[in-house]
Amino acid sequence: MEKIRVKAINGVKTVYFPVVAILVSLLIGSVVILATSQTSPLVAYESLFKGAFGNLRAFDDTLLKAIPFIFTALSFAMAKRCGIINLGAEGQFAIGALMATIVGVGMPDLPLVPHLLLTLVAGFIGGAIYGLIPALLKVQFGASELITTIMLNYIAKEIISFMVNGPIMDSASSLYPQSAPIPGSARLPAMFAGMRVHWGAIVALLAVVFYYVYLWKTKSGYELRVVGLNPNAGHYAGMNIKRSIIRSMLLAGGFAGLGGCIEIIAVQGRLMMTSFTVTYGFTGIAVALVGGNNPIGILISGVLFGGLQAGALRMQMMTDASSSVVQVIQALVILFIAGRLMFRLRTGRHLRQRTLAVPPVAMDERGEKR
Amino acid sequence: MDGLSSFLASVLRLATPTLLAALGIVFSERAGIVNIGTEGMMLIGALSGVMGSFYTGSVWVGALIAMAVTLLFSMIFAFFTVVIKADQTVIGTGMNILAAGLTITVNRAVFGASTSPPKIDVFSTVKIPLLSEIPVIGPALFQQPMPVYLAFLLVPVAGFVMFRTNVGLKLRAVGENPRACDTVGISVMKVRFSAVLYSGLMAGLAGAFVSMGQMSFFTENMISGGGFIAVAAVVFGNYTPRGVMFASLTFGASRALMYRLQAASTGIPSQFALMLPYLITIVALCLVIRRSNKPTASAVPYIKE
Amino acid sequence: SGETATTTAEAAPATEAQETEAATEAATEAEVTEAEETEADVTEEATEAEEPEAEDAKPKVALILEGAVSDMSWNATAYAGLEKIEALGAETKYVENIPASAGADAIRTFADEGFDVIFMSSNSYQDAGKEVAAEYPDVQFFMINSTVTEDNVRSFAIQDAEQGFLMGALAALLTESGTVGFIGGLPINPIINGGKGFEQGVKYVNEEVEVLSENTGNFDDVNAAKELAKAMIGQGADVLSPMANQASLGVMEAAEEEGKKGIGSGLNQETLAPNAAVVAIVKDTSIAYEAAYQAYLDQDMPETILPMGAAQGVVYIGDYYIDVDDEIKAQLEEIYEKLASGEITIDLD
Amino acid sequence: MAELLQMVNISKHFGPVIANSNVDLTVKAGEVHALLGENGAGKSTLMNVLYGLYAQTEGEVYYKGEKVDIRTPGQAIALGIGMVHQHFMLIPALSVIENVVLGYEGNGAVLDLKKAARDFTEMSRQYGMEIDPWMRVEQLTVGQQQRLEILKALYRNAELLILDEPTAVLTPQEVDSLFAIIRRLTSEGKTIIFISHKLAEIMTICDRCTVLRLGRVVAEGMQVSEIVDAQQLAELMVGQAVNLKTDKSDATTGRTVLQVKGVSALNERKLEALRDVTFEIKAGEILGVAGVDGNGQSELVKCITGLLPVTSGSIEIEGVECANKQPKQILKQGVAHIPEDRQKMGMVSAMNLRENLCLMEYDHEPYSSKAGFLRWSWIDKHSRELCQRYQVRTPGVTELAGNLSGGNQQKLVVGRELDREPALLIAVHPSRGLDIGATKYIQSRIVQERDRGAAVLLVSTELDEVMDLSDRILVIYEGKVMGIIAQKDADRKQLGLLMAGMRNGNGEKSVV
Ligand SMILES: Nc1ncnc2c1ncn2[C@@H]1O[C@H](COP(=O)(O)OP(=O)(O)OP(=O)(O)O)[C@@H](O)[C@H]1O
Ligand SMILES: Nc1ncnc2c1ncn2[C@@H]1O[C@H](COP(=O)(O)OP(=O)(O)OP(=O)(O)O)[C@@H](O)[C@H]1O
Ligand SMILES: [Mg+2]
Ligand SMILES: [Mg+2]
Repeated sequence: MEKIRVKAINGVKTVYFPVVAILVSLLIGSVVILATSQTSPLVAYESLFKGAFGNLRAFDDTLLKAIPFIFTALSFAMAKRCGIINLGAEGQFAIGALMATIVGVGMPDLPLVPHLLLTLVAGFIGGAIYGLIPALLKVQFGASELITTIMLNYIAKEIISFMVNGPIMDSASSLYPQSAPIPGSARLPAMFAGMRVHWGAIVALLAVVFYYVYLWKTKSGYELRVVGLNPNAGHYAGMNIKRSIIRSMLLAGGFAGLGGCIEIIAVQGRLMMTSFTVTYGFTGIAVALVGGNNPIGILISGVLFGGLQAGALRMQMMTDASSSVVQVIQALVILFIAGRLMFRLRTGRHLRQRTLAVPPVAMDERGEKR
Repeated sequence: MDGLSSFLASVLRLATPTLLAALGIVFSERAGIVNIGTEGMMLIGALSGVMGSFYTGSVWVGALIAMAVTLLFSMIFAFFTVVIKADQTVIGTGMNILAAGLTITVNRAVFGASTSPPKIDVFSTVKIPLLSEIPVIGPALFQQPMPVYLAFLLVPVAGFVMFRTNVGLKLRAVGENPRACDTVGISVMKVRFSAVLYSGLMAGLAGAFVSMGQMSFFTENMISGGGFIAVAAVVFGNYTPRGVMFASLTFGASRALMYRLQAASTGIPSQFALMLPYLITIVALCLVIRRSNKPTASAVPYIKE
Repeated sequence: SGETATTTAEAAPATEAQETEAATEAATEAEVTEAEETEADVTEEATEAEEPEAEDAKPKVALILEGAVSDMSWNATAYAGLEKIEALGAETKYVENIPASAGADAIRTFADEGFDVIFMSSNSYQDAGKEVAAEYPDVQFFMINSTVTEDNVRSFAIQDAEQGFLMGALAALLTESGTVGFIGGLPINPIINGGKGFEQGVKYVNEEVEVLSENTGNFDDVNAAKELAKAMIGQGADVLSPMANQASLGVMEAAEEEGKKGIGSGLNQETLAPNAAVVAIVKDTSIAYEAAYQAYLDQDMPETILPMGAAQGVVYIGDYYIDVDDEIKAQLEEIYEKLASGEITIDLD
Repeated sequence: MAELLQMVNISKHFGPVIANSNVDLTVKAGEVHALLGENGAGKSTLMNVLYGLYAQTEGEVYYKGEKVDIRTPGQAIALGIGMVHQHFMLIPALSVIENVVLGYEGNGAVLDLKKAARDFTEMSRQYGMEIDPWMRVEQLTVGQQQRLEILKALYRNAELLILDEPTAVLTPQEVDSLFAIIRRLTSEGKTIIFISHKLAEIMTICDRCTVLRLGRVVAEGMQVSEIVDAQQLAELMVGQAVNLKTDKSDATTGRTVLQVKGVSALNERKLEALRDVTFEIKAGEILGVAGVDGNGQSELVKCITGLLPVTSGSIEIEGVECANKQPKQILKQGVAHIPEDRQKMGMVSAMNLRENLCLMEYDHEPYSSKAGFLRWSWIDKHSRELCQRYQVRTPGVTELAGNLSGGNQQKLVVGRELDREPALLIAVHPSRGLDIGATKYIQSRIVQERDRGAAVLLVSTELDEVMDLSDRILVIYEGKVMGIIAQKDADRKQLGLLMAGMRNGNGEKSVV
């Protein structure tokens, strides 16, 4: 009986907190809208919602935008599970995209399946190598990954800029700083006719499943989590801490790289100077953390952020709220979702203690039980 | 000014906003709060400083307003991270987006979207008598706007506060083991909250220096990564004010070097020159091997019971 | 129910415009009694209700921007173009900061909402635009700096290189030190072409003048532009030309502080650099937008890529902010004419 | 004597876990009041409620006759309540003196650490618990940290001092001096609440006691003098008869399992910690290591387990050279290790019991498959069994290890290690923080392991434990082996002298 009650409370809680959080952020956002535009907040929010989940096309869009976020979120989460703060998903994403472009454009004569696979692998490896660098610097020199990953993001941006302005610049059509288009044999097609969501969604789902199975079902993933939570205990249990760190960053970088690869071969079609104006990496961090670094959480929050992105676009287009106001509302949603536990004050004391005493780890347990 | 002198002057100019912001962050970091939101706070400081200077006609009043406004803004960060105990990285990221949106909205509302920026009072160069007469280093080091001197004078002060005072001890302890602090009657929340506010205050000043010391106007997203660099300077500087100063100078020097390499038209693609500061940082970080002062409870919210 | 609400929302801004007009009319008829006024209001409301239908007659024009309208350059002039189009009697709408990856969504949304003409302000949208255009044969698309021409797609090519050429020529005419500098922002197509034009412009005037040309890699970082400018001045440059959207301001400020000259690539920089700013060589894409729209109205659109440069009046020399030798002015004017007539061509390979 | 403290009807729930249920506790001024109970009975929880760390679910607290609502430790300190926590509340990165003055009301705005250090040194000398005030706490041994915790509370002049298992890692001498301190404090009118699992200590120092069982009071304010023996007390705590005997037959030794030859090593501070240590352990014997905490025991264990490099010498386990090998290789030789600091090393607090119980063996069958997958269903079943066998009190195997009571955490670690049927068992303070019943059980399990044929290295500051369990006793002083004595030849006095670095009982300090 008690179990059922707790389950019920937990169920209500998982829905209750984010919903209240979003409502409050929209409430505050409406003040901003009223102050800065002629649009009624209700109309603005309607377009926000419609743009995200209003109809099939909107939802299609939301899913499309969620895919890269899910990959970068997995990247952050994978490293975090091993105690590494990977702020470098941004750069790993870009390098993955670069590698995929090189393989995609560079071997145009391959048949579809091998070419596509090769391109995906290239994207993964590109990101993995770029994730390996901070890991090696950390275990060899003790260089804080917090800084090296940020620095590598800036470096990646310059690498991309250099590549599309030179070595891989598309010489066929014109001299724009962009690569040649990815040939059809290396492109991930849409899943359904008339929709844009592509097979990358399935790759993302598989990546999430891999993340879950690897961390909670395999020895190697278990090692990684132990090292992340208590390296002393890991050492004591005979685990190789350096190797765990390297492994986690290889996977983390690989996830991000795969995301970058898919964004290019399924959505953007070619690598451009401006391919990464969306902050895929940093949004991924928010997605991972809002999702509690756990697989289902990342999926849900990835879709939420995808929707936020899609809806924001529509809101900007359909109302006279400017893009900066839309930005403000997006920020408010992030703040309140991340701070959703504040609404616990309204619920029973019992609930409050549970949520406080057992923060994200409760989700781990749920993961294992299945 | 000869080449060396202008190089040194450029290093100081470039290092100052990083140093000012980092001198704030080093306190919040020591208290266990990673303030990724510095970028946004500096943006807020940059705009509110310009508005303050524009309406009052005094750059100093503008700077004070920038500090006050950013302090208020950082309260949001403090509230979410310290009171609500939400994840610091997410809140920081959210704050950056919020600040970008707010500053653009307000700037356009006040000054218009596409006009030339208004003329405002800015920090003027202050020559230090005698010292500025020294050849080479005189004009480089002692002909700078006030906030440059202020930033470097604050370094020993911050070091003293952090390592020699009761407040400093509490601060460092809270970042290491908040629970232990709780058991000796220290209010972890109060310490962390104030540390965040202080870092906001300094980020405000840093932002105001960018828009009114380095520049004389506000443009959208003008901080462009400066806040992240300041956070990096704190880690690179191993969480001490003195270290932060060296880190800021290293960053400043590598950027000044980069601009000179670019301007020298060496034929190297500009992208490689632009990578240089980041590469230098990474290499420097690898060469400096030492015990890290990173607080144990860094980024870990303190949840009682 | 969602659909209806949106329609109302779209109608709202237009209705307000109508209201202000009505208010002005009312003000001129000063002697209307209160009762009549109320009556007038009622009638007005009645007409308003019918307006959505009448509104359909107005062409709806949308603009998709990759950057912010406040960048004082590329996007700002595009936005100015949209305003000109509005003045031609169109209902307009714009979105800013749309990354390439969201281009397709933006285009589709506008097309679905019944826009008749959609402008894409960057070549980043080329692939997306081409793809989506095929789905909406009734919508007219204009792409800037692209190479696509289809039944319902026209492209025009902004001659950034001509702008750069003029800046370079003027810089070469003005320099005393024999070194001039060009500072670009993000190395995207317009900027790179501008840089190439600049170099050729300099050499056209004087083979001896040394050119320093670099990009800051970024349009936001004013300080980077300023420091780079200072470093160039350290290398001996005495005339600087920025092409870095809002970051250009940093270059002008550096020139002002160091007592050198700056040639603007956008208007309104004299307040910031009263002594340094010489003139703005303007690349006023708004003219291009307006011309394109006019061509659409006239249904006169040849199936070629429309160049938009000196010949079309898109690139022009602004008013001089400071005193410049008349001879130099004349020389520059001559070069301008030659560019417009095609006598001077710029090699972009 | 007046009643200083009254806790009335206190209940404390952690979600579904009821740690305290309608507990009453009355403490009189000037007494030493023992709080007793099995592991997980709710002692620490009750004290944390008193100290303002936990908010009680219900109940009231009266202090000096007045109702008080203590919500933060700050308020408790202001009332004159001090507490030494079961798990250290120290800041490893700071120096000893910084830890001492941290949060102290008497500090000036600018710290005068030199003066504070002088005062502190004088005080610690008085109490016979000297610690270098300038040392970083992370460099202290567990025992030194415990002393520091006590000194920290004394520095604040608490009137009511709560000591939550302060003696768990103290040497007998240190316990004696602690008792001297306690007596002095009570003579000064101060009041002590004393939590311990060691009956002898309670009998020696306490006036009255309150016994908790499963979160409820089973005996309130009972005179300690009324307690007949350990058996009675154990039964009171557990509620049924308990076997407190450790059966131990003579050792039948076999092959040499561990051979340590001429091992020297530096500690983490790069100071010489082990000097030319040589000994061996055969299968089927227990070698106890006696020594004052901090004389190289930790380093010895770390060297054998591969956690610390040796500078010279050899360590052979089962005939395989293991000096400076990876911990994993050493574990493969069949080494089990109960570490000195369970929270820092022995377990992962943020993982649940199941995950903690497979920490050492996760990488082979039956814990995981050849393909590299963990077998959770098997681990789950196995964990339940282990919890049952070692009486780990927990709501379930998916409870976080960090939420267990201190003693239960210890049982978790000990149970896991004992269950591995090792060739070499290294047990450091195995019964630290365990209640009487559990201690006896663990001790008999260690003996069982010996009888099964394991070689056992037992390190304990508890001289009784070493003397009871060991077949031979090695005395270590300043990293040097002072001598190895057979159990039957050992007497406390001689051991005590050796532990103090004196050979042959002639009071001469041996040269090391
Ligand atoms: N008054 C001060 N002003 C500026 N910096 C100071 C001051 N006091 C200490 N520092 C800096 O802070 C650092 C830490 O000081 P502290 O006295 O705590 O030494 P520590 O604990 O041994 O730390 P570390 O070994 O990392 O230097 C010193 O390395 C020094 O650079
Ligand atoms: N923060 C917490 N969250 C959940 N359960 C807890 C928490 N703290 C303690 N408990 C549970 O409360 C019960 C009482 O724990 P407590 O620490 O008070 O025991 P104890 O009597 O001090 O035992 P020991 O002698 O082993 O230290 C235990 O079952 C423990 O698992
Ligand atoms: Mg306890
Ligand atoms: Mg306990």
